Amino acid sequence: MSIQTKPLHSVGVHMKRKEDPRFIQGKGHYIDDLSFPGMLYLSLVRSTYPHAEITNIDISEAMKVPGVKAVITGKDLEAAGLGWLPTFHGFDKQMVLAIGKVLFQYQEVAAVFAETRAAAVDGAEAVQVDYAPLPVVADPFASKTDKTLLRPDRESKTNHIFHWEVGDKEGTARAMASSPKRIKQRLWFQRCHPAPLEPCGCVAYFDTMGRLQFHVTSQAPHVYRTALSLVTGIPEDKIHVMSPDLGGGFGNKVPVYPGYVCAIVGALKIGRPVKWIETRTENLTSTGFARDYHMDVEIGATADGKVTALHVATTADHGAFDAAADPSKYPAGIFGIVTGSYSFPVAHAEVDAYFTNKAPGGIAYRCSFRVTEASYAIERGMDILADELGMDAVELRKKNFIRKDQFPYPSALGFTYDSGDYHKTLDVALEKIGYTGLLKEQAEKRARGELMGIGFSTFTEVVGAGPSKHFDILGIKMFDSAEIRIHPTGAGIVRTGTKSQGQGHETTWAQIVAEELGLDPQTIMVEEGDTDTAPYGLGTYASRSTPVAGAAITMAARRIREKARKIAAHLLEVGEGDVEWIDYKFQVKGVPAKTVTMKEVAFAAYTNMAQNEPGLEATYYYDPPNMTYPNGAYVAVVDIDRETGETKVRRFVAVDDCGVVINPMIVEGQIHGGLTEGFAMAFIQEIQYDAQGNNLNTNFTDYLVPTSLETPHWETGNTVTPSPHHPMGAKGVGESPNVGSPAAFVNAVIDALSPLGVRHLDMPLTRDKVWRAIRDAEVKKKA
Amino acid sequence: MKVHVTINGVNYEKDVEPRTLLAYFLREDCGLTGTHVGCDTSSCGCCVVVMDGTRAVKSCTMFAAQADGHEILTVEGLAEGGTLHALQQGFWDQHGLQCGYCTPGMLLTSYALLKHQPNPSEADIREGLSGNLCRCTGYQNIVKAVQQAAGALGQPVGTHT
Amino acid sequence: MIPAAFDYLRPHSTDEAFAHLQQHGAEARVLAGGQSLIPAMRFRLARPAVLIDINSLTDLAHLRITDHMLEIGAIARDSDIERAPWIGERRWSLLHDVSRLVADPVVRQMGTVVGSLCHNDPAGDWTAVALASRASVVVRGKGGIRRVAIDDFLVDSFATAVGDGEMALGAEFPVPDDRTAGSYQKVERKVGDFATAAAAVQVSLNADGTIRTAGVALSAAGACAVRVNAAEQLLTGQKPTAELIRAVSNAAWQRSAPQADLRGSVEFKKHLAGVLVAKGLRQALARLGVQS
Amino acid sequence: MNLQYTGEEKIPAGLDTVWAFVTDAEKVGHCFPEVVDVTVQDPTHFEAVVKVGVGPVRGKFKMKVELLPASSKRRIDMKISGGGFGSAVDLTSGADLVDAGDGTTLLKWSGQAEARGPVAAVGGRVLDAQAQKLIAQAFGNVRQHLTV
Repeated sequence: MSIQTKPLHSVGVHMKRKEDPRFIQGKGHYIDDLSFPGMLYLSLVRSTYPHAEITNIDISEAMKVPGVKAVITGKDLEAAGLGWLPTFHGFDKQMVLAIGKVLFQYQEVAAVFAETRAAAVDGAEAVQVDYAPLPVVADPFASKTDKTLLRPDRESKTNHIFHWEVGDKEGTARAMASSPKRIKQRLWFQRCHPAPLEPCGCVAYFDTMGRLQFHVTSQAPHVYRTALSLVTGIPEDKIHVMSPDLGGGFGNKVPVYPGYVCAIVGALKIGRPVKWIETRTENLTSTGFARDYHMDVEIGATADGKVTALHVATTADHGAFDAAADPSKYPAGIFGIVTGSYSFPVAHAEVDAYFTNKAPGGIAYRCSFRVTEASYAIERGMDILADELGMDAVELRKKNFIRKDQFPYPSALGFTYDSGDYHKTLDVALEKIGYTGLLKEQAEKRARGELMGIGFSTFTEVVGAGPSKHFDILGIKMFDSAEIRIHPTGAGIVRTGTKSQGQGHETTWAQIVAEELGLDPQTIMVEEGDTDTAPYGLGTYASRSTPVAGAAITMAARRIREKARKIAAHLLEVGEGDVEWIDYKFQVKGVPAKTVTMKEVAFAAYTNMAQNEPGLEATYYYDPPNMTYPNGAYVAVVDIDRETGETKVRRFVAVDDCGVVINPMIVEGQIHGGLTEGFAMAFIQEIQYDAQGNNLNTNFTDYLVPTSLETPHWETGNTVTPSPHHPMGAKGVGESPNVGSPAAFVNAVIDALSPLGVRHLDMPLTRDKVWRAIRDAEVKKKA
Repeated sequence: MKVHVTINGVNYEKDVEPRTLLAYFLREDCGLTGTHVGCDTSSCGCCVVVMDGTRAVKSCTMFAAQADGHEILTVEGLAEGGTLHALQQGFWDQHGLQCGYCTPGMLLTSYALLKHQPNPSEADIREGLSGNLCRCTGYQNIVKAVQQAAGALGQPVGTHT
Repeated sequence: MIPAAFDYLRPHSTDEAFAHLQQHGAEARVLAGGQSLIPAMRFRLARPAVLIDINSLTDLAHLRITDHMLEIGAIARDSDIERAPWIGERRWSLLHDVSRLVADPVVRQMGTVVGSLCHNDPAGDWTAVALASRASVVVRGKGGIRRVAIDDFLVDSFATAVGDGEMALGAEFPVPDDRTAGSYQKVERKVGDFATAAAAVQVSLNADGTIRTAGVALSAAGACAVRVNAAEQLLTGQKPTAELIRAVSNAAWQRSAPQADLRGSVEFKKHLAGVLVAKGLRQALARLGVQS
Repeated sequence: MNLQYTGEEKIPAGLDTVWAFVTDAEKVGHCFPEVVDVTVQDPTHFEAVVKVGVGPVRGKFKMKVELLPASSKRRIDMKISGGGFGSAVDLTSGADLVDAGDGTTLLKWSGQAEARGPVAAVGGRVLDAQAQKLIAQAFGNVRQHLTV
């Protein structure tokens, strides 16, 4: 459809964001902006040891600090039945404040409530905790031996949390054994942290009616309400959760953290509002890490490069508690997408998770539950296979892509891919980057000994969790919802169970409603995050907002349209069957001159509705029939300085296919941001622990977020293969660039180093690491 | 101790503890919550304000007492008479923000940058903003936003070279 | 994080500041730019009982070039150097380079050169530059004002010749002659990071193209920034050649005794010391029109 | 982070004199540099408060010390755990005493420090310098005490 025939079109439009005026004027409302009369501040005492018995906690000095009102410890909470908090994954629990022992460095040990922010910190500093150190388990491979049992509180006396597997084990082994070509490589996707610029925080108080008013940085406010009710025993109607503007989330703001529980307990105990705001150090050391998967990837292929089998065995480091916010039936998330964009006849994937003395987490960091790890595994694996076969990485990919005519495609690991045109998407990327020219340049440079690399990632994601038959969190099915009310003047409000953290829902949702109802998106208000007003939803993460809530909005709008049709029929004085929706108006069939607009219908819905039910509202709970499968073709071009090990990303082309695009400006912005995070993980970002269990990256001087100077210039493009089952054909995009790009960067660096015989390096590809690889290769060559 | 600070043209006189950081003074004592705090190490730049008209400073790495007798410009003071500042307009037009948390700091750093370099190149902007972190945008649209603002601000007085 | 409580004093003359320092001794810290001190205070690693804010001492804000000296007052900001009208002159190229690589562009608008020298971080930038420039620091103590050559000023990690109750009033960098150029080479993980390795190089040529004087120093190469004496000796009186640069680079590698940390291994940092000195030397010479 | 140091002191006193000194909690306690207070609990356990001052890091550091003498080998080990600044530092130090003839004794020491919390993360480089000094000076002071 062209613009001429769609005068009111809203979808596909580069519309400026409706939320921006408040943000650019400093009028956003973030958690720490909230203040209530009599509000106290909470500061947490944290463990200096990664594994130790707590022999004594002395709060007497803290209580003497001016302004300190109360100090609580794990024992106090245990006595109140609040010692432990169930994790979202549902199969484990975590200490709110340490009871008996600490299991990771920076674990919450005591909570200090005081009149001012400074007094709370003074108080926390004055709490004296004595520890008796215990042996530290700092890596999952050491954990396997069960030499030191970390969680004696659990029924099963082992550090092994779970074994999960999917696919045909024997079939894969057989196919692998008979494959003429095989590669096997261990890949470690290092521990990372989402580190949104706004840390986590909350303000809790009980109002005059005894109702908990809980303002919290939450990507999933409804789930919080239910979880809090289950943990505290407060009836769910007595809990009001409000998630204000969020300064980024990226998965960090999905789990419920001990600080939140402490704030609520403090508010109850002292009878005053309590605010808790994480410091950056607390954010990086105790809340929601991501990744930390050690993946043994094995691919079988024919001599001419047709893949025959895939096997991936993963050792996962889950830290001290299994706090991965995964759907109940998916302890390893949706790792089964590891067959990627390729037609594997048979595959087998398995994950074994272990406890260690590290912070809990395993959250989906800008990623649909372990899809980033899976994508990285297969995209690195394909490059290693290409190297083994002596085949061009592009040719190998094209040879094994799922073809356009194979969709809907049943994957070897049980997914039904909805749609895609992988060959086309890759061709667009090759054209944009000028692949032929680059190959020529690379050959010339190699002849001169220069290190230039071209790296690809042609990934497929699985997002939009998810169909109720498979997906739930704490038993709650992963549907999402929308409620739309159209007011008499044709303005309206849409409320959803999702929660924007910068994705621009206030704009995108208004565009969907406007598109479906022929209204002005500027007059459609979007409200999220308030559990008293929004319909129940599972929240925003795992790229599920557009696939699930976006669909719910579309369906709710269509319900309104159906109701409006009745009123339109009344206004047009024809039968309902004679009214059709054309060009964003109701029209008498075959009579283009006889029309009414939705605005007119809206007014009539309140003033002249005849025998129809007054009002113009609808609610829709959308249970997606399938996941969506966004995909893309990314190409990175790098130059490496032999002397300093520095990698310069000279170009990066990202061609994404996320189905129908609602707001291209927002989609492009999401891609820029996700690529930047992928770049960070590939080159500089990691949470490291030393052998003694000390966290080494505790603030932004060592957990490195790239600046405008290091960040490459991004070139974007897209192809559109609509999702056949989504009402608008959209697939979701927020996470694609973060999922797809790490492999492209690493593949480019390894391609650059391949003439030296380097086959693999784990992320992050620091200068030191790259330089060492070059030097070792040179030493080896001389020897 | 007493401090007098002129913020966005308004005089504030407050009694504070010496250890009060300027960022918290602005946010909690003066109610100007547009200035944000994102780290403890002077790394993120969410807290940047402009001091005495041309100097961008990280207000979390400065005590309120140090602002005594000085003029501070915060994000709340950028728009004039209901008209957005060219930088605010640029950030809006170019999609230079997503979650908005880094935006006030980005705006104020850019403000000082344009005072010293009215016609910055892309490289100048990328360098000038490298003390401010953004986790959402990948900076590309922020650069465009500053370029737009530089163009808009430069127009009435002709071209700078 | 919030610093521990302290008493705040804001003197309006150096005499007053000095009197405060005399009174409070080791309990007091001088607050200039505060860009290292305040973060340390926020983590409560630093908890001075008294903070003496010298930012009102406008007579220490100068950036002045006399016949022989560039005088940098104690509260002159890094950005003042970065934006100085003369910073584009070839002779100041070492200062030009470093003034764009210290910390980040916002921190530079508050941070000071003298504060950075007094902090004496082993991976600081100005310390190496001061060594290569043969700068000195003006210190006021009980016995009056004294000038301390930078080599004597840098005592140990985070320790300088400024004793308790004393204060640094400024730094003095000799004005290089016309046939001088320098270069500051820094490898950092990202903007705002301390150096993984860094090299400061400054050379002055004789009319015949031989090197009259040379300054070569390294940062992140020991307890504090170090002068590479051997490199300076190798260069002095010589015509620059590829072999000479190789020898100088090797001397830098030898001299570097870094600590391994998250920025890199000892091996890598040592390697970089050699690479960066060679790069810096080549760039300084190129700035003088000498290809090597 | 984990840091290791070694060194030696030549002491103008006989092996037995030195041994008696280094196994006396009270005496060892007062050998720590900048020591403010020593509280002896029993012959092998004491607490010491030392003043720390490196660059911007200044304050008092409380340390618990355990002496582990092995008289047959003439080796003394020391376990020191300290706290302050919201951090913890564990030091282990050992010294072998060797008769160097002429009534002198060679004290060969080694030390290892492990820091946790903000001290390690933020002040690692500060701490390194400090821990090394603390141990080196403590043994230096042993020599000094026995020289007078």
